[in-house]
Amino acid sequence: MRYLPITDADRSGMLQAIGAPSVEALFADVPEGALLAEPVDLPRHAGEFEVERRLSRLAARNRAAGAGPFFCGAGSYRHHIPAAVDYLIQRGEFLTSYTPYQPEIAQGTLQYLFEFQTQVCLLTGMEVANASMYDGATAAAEAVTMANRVTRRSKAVVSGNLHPHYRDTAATLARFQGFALEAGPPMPAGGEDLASRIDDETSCVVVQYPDLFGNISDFSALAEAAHAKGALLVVVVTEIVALGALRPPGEMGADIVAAEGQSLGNAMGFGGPHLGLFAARTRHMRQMPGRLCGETVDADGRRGYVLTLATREQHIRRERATSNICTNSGLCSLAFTIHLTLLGETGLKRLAALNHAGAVSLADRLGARVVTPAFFNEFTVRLAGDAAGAVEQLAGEGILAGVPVSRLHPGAGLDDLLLVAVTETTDEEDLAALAEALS
Amino acid sequence: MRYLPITDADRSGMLQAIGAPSVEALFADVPEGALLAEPVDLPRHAGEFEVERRLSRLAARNRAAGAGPFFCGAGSYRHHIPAAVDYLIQRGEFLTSYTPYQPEIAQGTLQYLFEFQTQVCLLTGMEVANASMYDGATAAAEAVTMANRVTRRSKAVVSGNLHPHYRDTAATLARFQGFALEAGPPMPAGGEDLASRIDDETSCVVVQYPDLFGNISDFSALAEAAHAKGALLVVVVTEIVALGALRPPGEMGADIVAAEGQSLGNAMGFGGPHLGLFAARTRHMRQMPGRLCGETVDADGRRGYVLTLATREQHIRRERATSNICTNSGLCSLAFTIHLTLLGETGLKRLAALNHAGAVSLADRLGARVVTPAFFNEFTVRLAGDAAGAVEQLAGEGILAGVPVSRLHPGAGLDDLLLVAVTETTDEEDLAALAEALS
Amino acid sequence: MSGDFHDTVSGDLGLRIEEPPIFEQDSPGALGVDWPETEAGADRLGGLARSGAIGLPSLAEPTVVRHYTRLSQKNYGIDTGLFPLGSCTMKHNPRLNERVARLPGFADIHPLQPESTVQGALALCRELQRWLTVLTGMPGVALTPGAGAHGELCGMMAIRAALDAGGAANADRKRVLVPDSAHGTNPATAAALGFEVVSIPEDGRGRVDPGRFEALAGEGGVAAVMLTNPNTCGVFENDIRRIADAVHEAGGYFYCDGANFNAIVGRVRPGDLGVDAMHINLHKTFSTPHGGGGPGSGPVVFSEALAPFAPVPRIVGEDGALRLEEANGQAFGRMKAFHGQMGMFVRALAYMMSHGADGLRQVSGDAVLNANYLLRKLEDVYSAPFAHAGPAMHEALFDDRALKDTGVSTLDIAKAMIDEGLHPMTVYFPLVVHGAMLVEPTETETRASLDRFVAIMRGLAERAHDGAPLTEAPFHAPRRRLDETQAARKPVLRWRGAGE
Amino acid sequence: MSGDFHDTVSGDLGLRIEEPPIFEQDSPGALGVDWPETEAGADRLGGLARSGAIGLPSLAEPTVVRHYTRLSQKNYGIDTGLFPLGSCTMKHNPRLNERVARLPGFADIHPLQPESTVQGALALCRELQRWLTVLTGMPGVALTPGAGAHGELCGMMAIRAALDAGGAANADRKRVLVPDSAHGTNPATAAALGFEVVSIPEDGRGRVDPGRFEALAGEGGVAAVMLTNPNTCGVFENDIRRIADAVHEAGGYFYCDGANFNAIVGRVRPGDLGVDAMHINLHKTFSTPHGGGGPGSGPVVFSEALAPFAPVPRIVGEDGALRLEEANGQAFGRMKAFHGQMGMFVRALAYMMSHGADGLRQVSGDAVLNANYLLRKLEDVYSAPFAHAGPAMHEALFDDRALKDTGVSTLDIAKAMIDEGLHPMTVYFPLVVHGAMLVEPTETETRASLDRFVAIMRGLAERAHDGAPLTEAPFHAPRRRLDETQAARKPVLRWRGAGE
Ligand SMILES: Cc1ncc(COP(=O)(O)O)c(C=O)c1O
Ligand SMILES: Cc1ncc(COP(=O)(O)O)c(C=O)c1O
Repeated sequence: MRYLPITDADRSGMLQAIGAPSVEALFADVPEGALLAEPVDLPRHAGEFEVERRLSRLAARNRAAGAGPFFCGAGSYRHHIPAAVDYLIQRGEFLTSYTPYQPEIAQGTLQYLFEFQTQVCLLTGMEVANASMYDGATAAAEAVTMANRVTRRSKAVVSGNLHPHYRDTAATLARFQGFALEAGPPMPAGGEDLASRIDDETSCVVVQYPDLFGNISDFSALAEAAHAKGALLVVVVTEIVALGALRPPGEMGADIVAAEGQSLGNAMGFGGPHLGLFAARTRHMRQMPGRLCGETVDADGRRGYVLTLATREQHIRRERATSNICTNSGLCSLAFTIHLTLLGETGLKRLAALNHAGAVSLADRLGARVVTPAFFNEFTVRLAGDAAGAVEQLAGEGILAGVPVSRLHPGAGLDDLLLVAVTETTDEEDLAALAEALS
Repeated sequence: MRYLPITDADRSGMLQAIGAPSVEALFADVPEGALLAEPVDLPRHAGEFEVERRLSRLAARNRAAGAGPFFCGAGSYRHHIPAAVDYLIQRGEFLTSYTPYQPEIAQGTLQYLFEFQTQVCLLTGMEVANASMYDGATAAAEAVTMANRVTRRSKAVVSGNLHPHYRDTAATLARFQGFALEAGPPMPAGGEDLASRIDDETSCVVVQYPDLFGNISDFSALAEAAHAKGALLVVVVTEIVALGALRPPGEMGADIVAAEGQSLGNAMGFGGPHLGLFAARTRHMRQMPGRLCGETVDADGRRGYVLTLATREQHIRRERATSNICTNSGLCSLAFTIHLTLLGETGLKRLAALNHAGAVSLADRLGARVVTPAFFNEFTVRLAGDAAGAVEQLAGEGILAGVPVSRLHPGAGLDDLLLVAVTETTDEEDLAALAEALS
Repeated sequence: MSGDFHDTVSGDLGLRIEEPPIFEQDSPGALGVDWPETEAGADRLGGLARSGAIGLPSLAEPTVVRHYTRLSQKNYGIDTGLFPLGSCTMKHNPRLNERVARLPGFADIHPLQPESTVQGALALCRELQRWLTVLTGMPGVALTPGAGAHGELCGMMAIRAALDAGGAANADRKRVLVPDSAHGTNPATAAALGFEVVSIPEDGRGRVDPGRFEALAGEGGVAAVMLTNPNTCGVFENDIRRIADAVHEAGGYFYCDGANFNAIVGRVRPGDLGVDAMHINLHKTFSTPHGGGGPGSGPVVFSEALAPFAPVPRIVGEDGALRLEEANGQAFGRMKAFHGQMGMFVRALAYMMSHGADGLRQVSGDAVLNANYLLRKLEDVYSAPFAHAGPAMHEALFDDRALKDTGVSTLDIAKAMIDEGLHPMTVYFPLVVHGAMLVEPTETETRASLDRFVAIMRGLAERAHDGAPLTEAPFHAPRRRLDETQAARKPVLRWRGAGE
Repeated sequence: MSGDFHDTVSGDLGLRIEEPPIFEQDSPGALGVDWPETEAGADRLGGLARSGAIGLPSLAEPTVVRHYTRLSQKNYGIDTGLFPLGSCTMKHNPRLNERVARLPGFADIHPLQPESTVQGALALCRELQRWLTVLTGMPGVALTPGAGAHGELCGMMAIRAALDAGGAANADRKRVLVPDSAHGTNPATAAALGFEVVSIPEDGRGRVDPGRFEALAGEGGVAAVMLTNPNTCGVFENDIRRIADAVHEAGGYFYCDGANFNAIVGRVRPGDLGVDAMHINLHKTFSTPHGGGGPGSGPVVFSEALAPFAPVPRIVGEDGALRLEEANGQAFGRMKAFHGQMGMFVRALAYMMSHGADGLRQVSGDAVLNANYLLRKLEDVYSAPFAHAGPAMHEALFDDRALKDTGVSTLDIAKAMIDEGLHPMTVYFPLVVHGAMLVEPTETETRASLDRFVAIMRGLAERAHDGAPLTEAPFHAPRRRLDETQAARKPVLRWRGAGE
């Protein structure tokens, strides 16, 4: 088998060297009867050509977004990824390395993490960022538990316009950690009053920016209201490209930003792996979850980087850790960092402007059916009938028209709403096709 | 523009530093009127997404071999290339390096060339191999000119079953170098008498193994006949995988082997870049064309590699060089070497056996219509009518049925002959489809 | 001119080139991508347009490619050499898997596309579940967890949910028994879910003493045991059935940390040993790349008892009409935004199909053989605390007793290994062993590579005894030892300006 | 223990790891691919089956991946750093081009598929021809040549064919005038085709003296001039029109070596200067990767006069019904098995489309600016023989006069640059300059990179004058200086056995 270099001759020589009669003998500690004498009932090994052929056939049974007009968003976005990104992240020295616990031979990983943390701070307007979480939803859930720790309170007030999967991820943790999570009903056109729901028990208010329906709102007043009650403001971002065009949450008084970073450098990939971004204020640094990379010097006085403040983490602090996270989204953060470095200041702004312009162009065509007053690259459209049905039908015609709200809020009476996202990969023909199809 | 890092600010600062008023001023030596004031009439720059989209559309107008049953050969073969090959050759340290003229920082290139040369020797049964030529056809042409130099004669006797494109490539050189090239007529079922055409003027006999029609023959007697007259035997191989199953030319007395190495590690790519292999006897080493990599030691006595015997080459010997070749097929030879290293002794033999078994299986189905008595993975089939027409029609049905002989030998009265090649990528269904289609 | 000819003008040394952060290479006006400027038009940003600079640096593509290429060259990966990081299973990462994961039919699909348009993806998930089920002998599989620790959360939540479903009496079941040798994620997970962590001391054989365990379990209030098997001391818990029985008898569940599944894959099914839930690190046993820290994937397999509590989304229905079930009354909840680490599923399945049942069996056999080979070849120079207690599994555990009088510590050996072209093993874990060195060669090393490792390790031991300055190592890496104390005392976690 | 703590047990140094040839890693029984064994059956090999071992080593995939990864780490590429190899145009190689070249519609098609199934490929070739035609102002394009030297053959064969077509009187036209400064391929090409090479001496300004040229051309029997422009001394032949006229007047043709087209692309059309044939190294000007020595691609553009003689195959017909013309009465013949380096065409076209007419103009402008910048910043410490003779084009040429009394040669400077993390420039070429150093930064370097280069080069000059041991450099590369004499005296061109 091509991945297994030990030959029969090696095996017998090594067994002899260690004085063992057989490989099976090394499994002597396995209880009676539990050691299988034969291979399990699964296919035998297969060559590369065969495996690729079989998997390609499975892949061919999916409709790739690139095959036609495509408008899905709601937490995962189709952006163009420069070829250099994919080449660089596949370099074995990055791809096949481990968490940089031996910094002397992991400066490559550590330095990009340092760059990544800085970029996340710049984008979000925050002071400190960690080296990534699994995805936006788990980052948001961790933000709530962090707020609980910081405030020593245990009630989170959650916007009804937070992505329901994010809400559920946090609610699941709430159930088992025993804190309260109060989520409001969805309000597709915005206008939610969250400030009034904050009280002295509230650890944090969680809002999304842009929200599930695409709305963008200024949370400065909400931040003040929260802070007045000693609560934190957690801002969730599911489309990080938006921050190339929008005021950053840090400028609005956010205490924690939990975001999905997939849009930069990472494919949609059916929803994973994605990239959780986590940024906060320096004063709460020691309550943050996840890894942090810091600058230092080596024995010769040269600048270098290490993982630091590990006393927050499970491998040092164990049951008193700020989170149990260990493996994070390392390589996805590298992809993010390279993509954002390629974009740079101007590139990101242009990219964001293109996204917005495309969405505006579509909204202009759809006119009054657009429910969302202000938006970035995604908004909500009210259809005449059932959105899920319309999406299914259009899929048959080769158009992936977006995400029906009912898929995320089933039974909430929002079945006629459709979320449509436009990115730089959507062209004029695509826009025309959707406008036509929805008319 | 994304590839051009000099900014406007850089430009003006640098112009100032060198005391030039403008970039245009640096072109002062261009004659009056020849310096264009405006960009030429071509499209303006385009982003990556746009370029990829446009080229993908062109690509989509070609029928990829992987899209259905495929049987083309005749000098370019579809083999499976392990994923590791394509990853490794894209590593920037290989891809973006130059000819290893600075050996201290090119040991990577040099060592694989040394491995490559050794592998080519082993496969062909020859004593010395160079670091590659452009393709099999140019290698064959260079073999003839080398034979002319070695023998100080100027007439090449060429098999009628040599690939006509190879023959023409050599004939073109013959025309301009002023030597004779006598090619016989094609003999699809083999049985050519070449020995009788060798005389005291003959510098070499050129044969192909397997030949254009797929025939394999023992050239030992021919080699003896050639040597008896002081001529060399040049053996051309267009399907290098064949040498995993067949007696190597070196064992039959070949003096030079000129081969196409594309089959290992390299895509068909519409015919290029391919990989010319060139192997010979040590006694003729100094008459070889192309680069040679040799082993040596460094100032600390450690083993290392350099380009050597450069006094044969154009950059040293100029008009007295053995060839004018400079850039060769470096990265293709790396792909070849990695693929062959992955295959190893057993893998190559199994691969060759699979190819042959597939071809035999197809030949068994086609029965008496097969013209070629002994073959490796390609043979000639006699159709009831015009092969080119049949191929065109089957292409419409999604089967690329092979290469009609008339494409290579137009007007030679061989219009009913079809060359079909079978490799490890051809499966049972493909074989059945072709057998059915041709019946 | 410097008197030392090793010195260079630039400070760079041949192919070892220093590379400053991107922020110090800012070249305003340079572009690394070519998106056109948008025609000015009315925006619909509701007055929330960003004003002012973000502060991102501008670099052209060539500069960026060179930058990250150079950074990569300061890293050590499996592709560089032996990476014997115990508990991490740093095995070969096949490139085939990278290729298939990038097929547009897998990479370029959206998690919320109509299910009718992703039947191949759902079928792939099903197929992965089938392989995991057969290999573990456990009927349920939750695919969503993002990594091992996330899998632990998933498993322990299912246990909590099952306990809660068992009635109000179970509300007091809060004790989770965890061996001292456990990975930090185990106690961290249990604590994060409100469990009380009860530690089980190591028994001198690197294992849990079954009698002791029964006593602890008998003290009541037991929710679960979290046990790694093969365990982090590198041995198989031979009393695992007694332990399983004891925890079940006590009304609790058996969570197995499957990080070390590589030692037994294809040979032992955890389901046959009484396990109720186990996460599988696809990024260990099934070779999805570690990627410098992630992403991973941590599917959890469940026993019949726990399977009903698995989180949503779940894949239901028949091939060709597969669906995602997003809500289920018994499901304990949701772990993540979407359906899991699809990119890792493709890679792991490609790995499994490549090996097949026969190859996977060889994986565990060779992994265990290699570890035992190293153990026996080194135990005379590095003390091996549990070498007496039966064969090792896929790791060889050493400690620093043998170095006692040399002044050389486990850390020093690790750093000296760096100079030798090796990646160090896992050090100071498990905590139950002083100066632990946990060596996991994996099955993808050649015997020649193992022999080289042995020769180097023996040489380093000898040098340690000879007084070589190993405490100053490494000398030859891109950096000498880094000052971790300074990093933690005055944290600099982002770039602030040139020339600090 | 060795007294030198820089020494290691293994001999490896951190990330610098020695790697023996594959033949010394043979492990019989190991497999790197999994092809099944074929069922025994009658073969149809006509008794010519290979008997006995081929002698290839057996390695598993992990070993192979590591081997070539490590080899790559001993190389310097453009991705590593500045690669100022004069005459070679080592510019950035965009990854986009690698991606599109691998589209199955380009990579997985056969050269002899029915033309109806490759219309996109043929259209791409046409499009490439269009770009080359517009950029050069020359109407004909032969795509087949495999590299620059092959293009030279192509161009010179076309010239010979045109001369021959001009009548029997031309049979005596055998003289090809070639400047002394020409690249070796020029005289080698001419000689290979039976031409007589007549050398044109350099005129003290790094150029051809037009009067001298006219005299040479007037001596009769002239077939052609082969001129590189911008030339290999790094300057533009400002009398190019007089030269063209003179050769035409003499009844010969003007072959231009287009290796340096990067200096003028988008700004000057060789067709406007009287050129009859010119090869274009797609692997220089149009950035297809050099790949450690190849493959390249050397299309040739032709004037009206020569275009009819272009080789087959040619692309004819209209879009949608494009065809390959494989025979043509006027064509001088065939160069290669198939239609050219398609993989390189795709890359080059992607490069051209990415830059556009505006970007290509910037390419030449910045390339020339960068070279002049280096020339001016270094001419006080490295002598620059033609710095007085007008602006440089895209290369800055220095010589070793300024090092005369230091004992340090051009070669030593080159080797010292290796220690500094730079790739050396082209050395000892062109031959007309003693100890030539031909520096071509290309347009894809930042100003910071150029400034770093300047600082290092100035530092090295200073060290040379201070007596630093540059003659022993490099110290920090994977190897010290290699013994080329031994290599040539006792050639070892293939692996013969372990431990020599
Ligand atoms: C024994 C053990 N358990 C759990 C984990 C956590 O797994 P992950 O890093 O995938 O979250 C690890 C990872 O190193 C481990 O070694
Ligand atoms: C001036 C000049 N002419 C011709 C050539 C030959 O080109 P190629 O190497 O592509 O054959 C070169 C290559 O270095 C060159 O620099």
